[in-house]
Amino acid sequence: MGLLSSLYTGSGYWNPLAWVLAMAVAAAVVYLIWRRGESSYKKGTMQTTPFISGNAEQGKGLDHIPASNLYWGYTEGIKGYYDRIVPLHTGITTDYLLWIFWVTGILLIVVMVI
Amino acid sequence: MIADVIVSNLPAFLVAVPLLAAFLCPLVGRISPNIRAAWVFAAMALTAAIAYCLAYLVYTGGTVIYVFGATAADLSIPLDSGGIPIRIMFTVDPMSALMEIIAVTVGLGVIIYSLSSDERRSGLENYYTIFLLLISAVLGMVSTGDIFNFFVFLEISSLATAGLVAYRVEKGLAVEAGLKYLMVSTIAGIFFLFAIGILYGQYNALNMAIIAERIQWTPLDKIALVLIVASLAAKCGSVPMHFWTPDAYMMAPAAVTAMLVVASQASLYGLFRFVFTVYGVSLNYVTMGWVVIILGILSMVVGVTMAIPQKDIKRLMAYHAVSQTGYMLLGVGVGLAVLGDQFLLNSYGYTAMEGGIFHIMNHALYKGLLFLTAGAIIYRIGTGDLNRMGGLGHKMKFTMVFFIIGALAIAGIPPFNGFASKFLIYESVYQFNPILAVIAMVVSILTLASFVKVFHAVFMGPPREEHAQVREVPLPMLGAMAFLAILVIVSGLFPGIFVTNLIEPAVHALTDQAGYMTIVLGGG
Amino acid sequence: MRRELSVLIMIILAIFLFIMAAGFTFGSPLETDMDDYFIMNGQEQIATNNIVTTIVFDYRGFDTLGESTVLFTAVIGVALMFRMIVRGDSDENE
Amino acid sequence: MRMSKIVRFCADMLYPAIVIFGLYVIMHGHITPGGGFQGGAVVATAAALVIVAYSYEEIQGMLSKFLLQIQESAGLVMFAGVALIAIGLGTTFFYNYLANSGLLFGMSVPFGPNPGELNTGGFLPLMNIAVGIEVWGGLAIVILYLLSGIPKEGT
Amino acid sequence: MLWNLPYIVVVLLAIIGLATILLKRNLIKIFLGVSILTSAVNLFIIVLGYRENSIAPIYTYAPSLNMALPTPQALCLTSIVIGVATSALMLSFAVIIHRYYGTVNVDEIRELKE
Repeated sequence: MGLLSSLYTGSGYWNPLAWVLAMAVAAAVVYLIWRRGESSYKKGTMQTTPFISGNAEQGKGLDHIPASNLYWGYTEGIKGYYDRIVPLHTGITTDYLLWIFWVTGILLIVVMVI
Repeated sequence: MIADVIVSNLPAFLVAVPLLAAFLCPLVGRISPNIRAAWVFAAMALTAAIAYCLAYLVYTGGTVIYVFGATAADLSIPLDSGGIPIRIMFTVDPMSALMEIIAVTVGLGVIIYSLSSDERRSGLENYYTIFLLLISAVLGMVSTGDIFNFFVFLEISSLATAGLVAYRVEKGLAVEAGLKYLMVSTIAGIFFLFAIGILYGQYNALNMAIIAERIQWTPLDKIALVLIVASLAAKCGSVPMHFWTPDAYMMAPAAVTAMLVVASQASLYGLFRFVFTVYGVSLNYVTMGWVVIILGILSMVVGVTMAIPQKDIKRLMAYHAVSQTGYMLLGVGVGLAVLGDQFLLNSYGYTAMEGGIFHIMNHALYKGLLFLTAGAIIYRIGTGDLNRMGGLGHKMKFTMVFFIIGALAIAGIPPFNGFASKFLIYESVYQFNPILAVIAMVVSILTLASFVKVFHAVFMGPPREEHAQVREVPLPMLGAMAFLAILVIVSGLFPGIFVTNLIEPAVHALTDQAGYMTIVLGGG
Repeated sequence: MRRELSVLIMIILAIFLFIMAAGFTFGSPLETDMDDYFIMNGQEQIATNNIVTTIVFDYRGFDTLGESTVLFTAVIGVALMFRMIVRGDSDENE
Repeated sequence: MRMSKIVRFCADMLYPAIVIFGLYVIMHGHITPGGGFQGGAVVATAAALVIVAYSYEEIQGMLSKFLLQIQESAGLVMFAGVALIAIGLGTTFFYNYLANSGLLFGMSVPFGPNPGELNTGGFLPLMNIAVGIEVWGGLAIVILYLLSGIPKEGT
Repeated sequence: MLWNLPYIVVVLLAIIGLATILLKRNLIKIFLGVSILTSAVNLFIIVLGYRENSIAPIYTYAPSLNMALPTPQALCLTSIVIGVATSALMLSFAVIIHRYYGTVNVDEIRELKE
C-alpha cells in the first residue's frame, strides 16, 4: 500500500504511477494510430528525405549553434532587467560583504520596527 | 554487549569515525594510492552505515539524545544541577536524521566518483582529509543540540569548503573563489558568534532546548535572530548574498561541488532549526515568514535568470542551485508564516513545509547528479566552456542519459522527484498566496529552458573534430552517477513512501517545539 | 557610491549595536545558574582547580575536539595551497 | 634572509627556554591559567623564532614538515583516543574516567582554595598534552608553509 | 554610561573592523579588519561573564570565592583558536593570489564575475 500511495496536498493529489500508466496508454494509442498509416514506406527513397521546395538539402556539418547564441531573443527582450542585474555581480569581495551587511541592516530595521 | 555499547554510542561514532579517519588520512594516504582509496572509502562506508543505523533508530524509536561526558548517554540533566543541562548534547530528531541520510548518501556517491575522477591530481592525501572533515562537519552541524557546538562545526565546514574550493589552484582562479567563500563565511561566522553571545548573555545557556524554554522575544532576541538568519542565509547562498555561490561551485572539482550542495543545505537546516526550535512561536512569525519567503522568491527569480545567459556549465548549474534553494525557503517560509495558526497549518502549512524539506532531499540528489555529469564532461574534454562543446551525445551516451534524468528532475517534469516536491509547494503555496505559486511555476519553466540550452550545447549537433579522442568516463564515475540517478527515479516514482516515512516525521519534529523541549529537559 | 553605502550601513549597524550594548549591564550578568553550577561543582567533580580548563576539556570537551579540528583543517588547507602543482591539477587535457 | 650572528646565538639560547616554558604551561594547565592551546602556541613561537633567525633552507634540515604533520596527527588522535576510551568503559564519549579514581592524575580535590596538586584532574592533563602537541605541530607547520611561499632572493 | 564602557568598546571595535573591511582596498588590511571584528566579538563574549569584584575562576590560592563566569572564557578560547586558523588560511590564499595575479588589491582580484 505504501508503494501505490498518492501525495495529498489538501486540494489535490499526485500519483506518478497513474501518470506512468496514462503515458503507457497514450503510447499504446499512438502506436495503434501509427499502425494504421501508410505501409508502403521505403527507407532511402524520396519518401524519407525532407522536401525543401525542390532544393537540395544542405549539409549537416556546421549547423551547431554555440551556447551563447541560444536564447538571444530572450535576453534581448528583457535587456533592461539584465543590464541592471548582471553588473551587480562585480566579483569584488568587499562588495559581497557589503551586500551581507546591508541585508542584515534591512532585516534589523524590519524586525525591530514591525 | 558490544552491540549494545555501539548502538547506544552511535551519535558519538557518527562524528568520531570520519574525524579519526581524517586525522590519520595524511599519514595513511602517503603509503600508496590504493591504500589511500581503500581507507577513504572504508571510512565513508562506515560513516554511512552508522548514519543509516542511527536514522533507523530515530525513525522507529523517537528522538535520540547523546550527552557528551555524562555517565549515561541519555542523562541530559545532571541530578544536582537544578533542572538545567550543562553538557554538550546531540539531539538527533527525525529532521536531523533526514539530513544525515542525505549527507551520507550523496557523500558515498561522491567519494566513489572522486576516487576515479581526481586520481591524476596532486596532494590527494590532504584533499581526502579535508573531504572527510567536511562530511563530519556536516554531520555534526545537523546533529547537534548546542548552539556553540553548531558554530564550531560551521567553522569546520567553512574552512574545509574553502580549502576544497581552492584545491585546484588553476592559475589562481580557484584560490580567488576560495578566498571569496572564506571571507563571506568568516563574516557569517562572526555574526553568528555575536548572536550566540547575545543569547548566552541573556539566558546563561547554550543548549537549544533551554534557550527555547527561556526565550522572551526581547529587542536583544530580535537582534540575535536577525544575525542568525542573515549569517545562515548567506552561508546557504540565498539572494542577495549568493555571490560566492557561482564562483565557488564553478572552481571546485566536480565531486566537491556535489558535496558543497549538501554543505550549504546543512546551513539551511541550521536556519530552520534556529527559527523553529529555538525561537518557535515566540517570534513574530508572520514577519519572519515573509522575510524567508521574500528571500526565497528573490533567490528563485534572480538565480534562474542569471543562469540562462551563462557560458560555463558548472557556473550555470551553480545559479540553478541558488534558484532551487529558493524553493526550499519558499516552502518552509510559508509554513513559518502560518506557524501560530493551527488551522492554516493543518490545511496547507504542513504541506508547504513537506514540499520544502522534500525538495532539500531531491535537490541534493539531482543537483549532485547534474554536477557529477558536468564533471564527467569536463573530465573528458578538459573545459567547462559551453561554446567549446557539442556533439558529445555520440560519444558519451550514458552520461547523456544521466544528464537527461537530472535535467528533467530539476525542471520539475513528471515522473521525476523534482516534480513531486514542487507539486507539494505549488498546491500549498497557491492557497497561501497565488502570486507566489505562479512565480514558482514560471521559474520552473525557465529552469527547463535553461537545461534545454545546456543539453543542446553539450550533447546535440554533429561530433566535433577536437573531441575525436573523447570516450565514455571510467566505470566508477558512471557507477556513482547511476547510483544517484536510480535514487532520483525511485524517489520520483514512489514519492508517497518518502513523504510519509521520512518527510512528515521531520516536519512535525521541526514544528513541535514543545516536544523538543520535553525530550531534552524531561517531563518537568 | 560604494563609499556612501559603506558609511551608511556602518551607521545603521552602529545604532543597533548600541541598542544591543544598552541591553546589558557590565558587572552583573542577567542569569548565572549554569556558571554557578560549574563554579560550585566543577572542582570536586573533575578534581581540577582551574574551572576554565574543566569547561574546555570536560564539560565542553567536544567543542575542543572541534576546535582542534578547525586548526587541523586550516593546516591541511595551507598545506594544499603550497603543494607542488602538477599538470593533472588543472582540468585542461594535455 | 639570514640574520646576524648575535641574533642567531640569542635564538639558540632562547629556544630551549621557550620550549620549556611552553611545556610548563601545558603541564600545569589544570591548576594555573594556561593549557594546551596556550602552551602549544608558546612552543610554536620558539619554532618561529629560529625560523626568523635562520633562513628557510637551513630550517628545512631542522624542522621537517612531514615530522610536524605526524606530530599534529598524533596529538589529535591521542586527544580523540583518550576520549574514546570512555566508551569502552561503558560511559559516554568524553566522560572523565580518571578523575577521582586514584589512578594516574586521579587524586580528588576538596572544595575551596588550595595550593594545587599536579596529580589531579583526571584526563585533563593528558588532553592538555595532546592538544599542546597538536598546536605545536600545527602552528609550526603553518609558519613553515607560509615561509616556503616567499620567492627566494635573486630569483 | 561609564559602567557600560566595555560594551561601548565592543561597539567601537566592531565599527572599526567594519570600516577597515569596507573602506580599505588592500587584501591584507581587510584581513586585519576581519581580525579586529573577531576581537570585538571575543571581547563581547568575555565581558558578558564579568561579575563585580570577581576573580578568575581558578581555585589555586584563590583569595575569594566570588568568581567570574567561566563559560565565556572557555568559549572565547575556542573562538580565538578558530580566528587564528581562519587567518592562517586567508593569508595563505593571499600569498597564492599574489603569486598568480601580482596584486593584493581587491578591486583587481575579480577574474570571476557575472
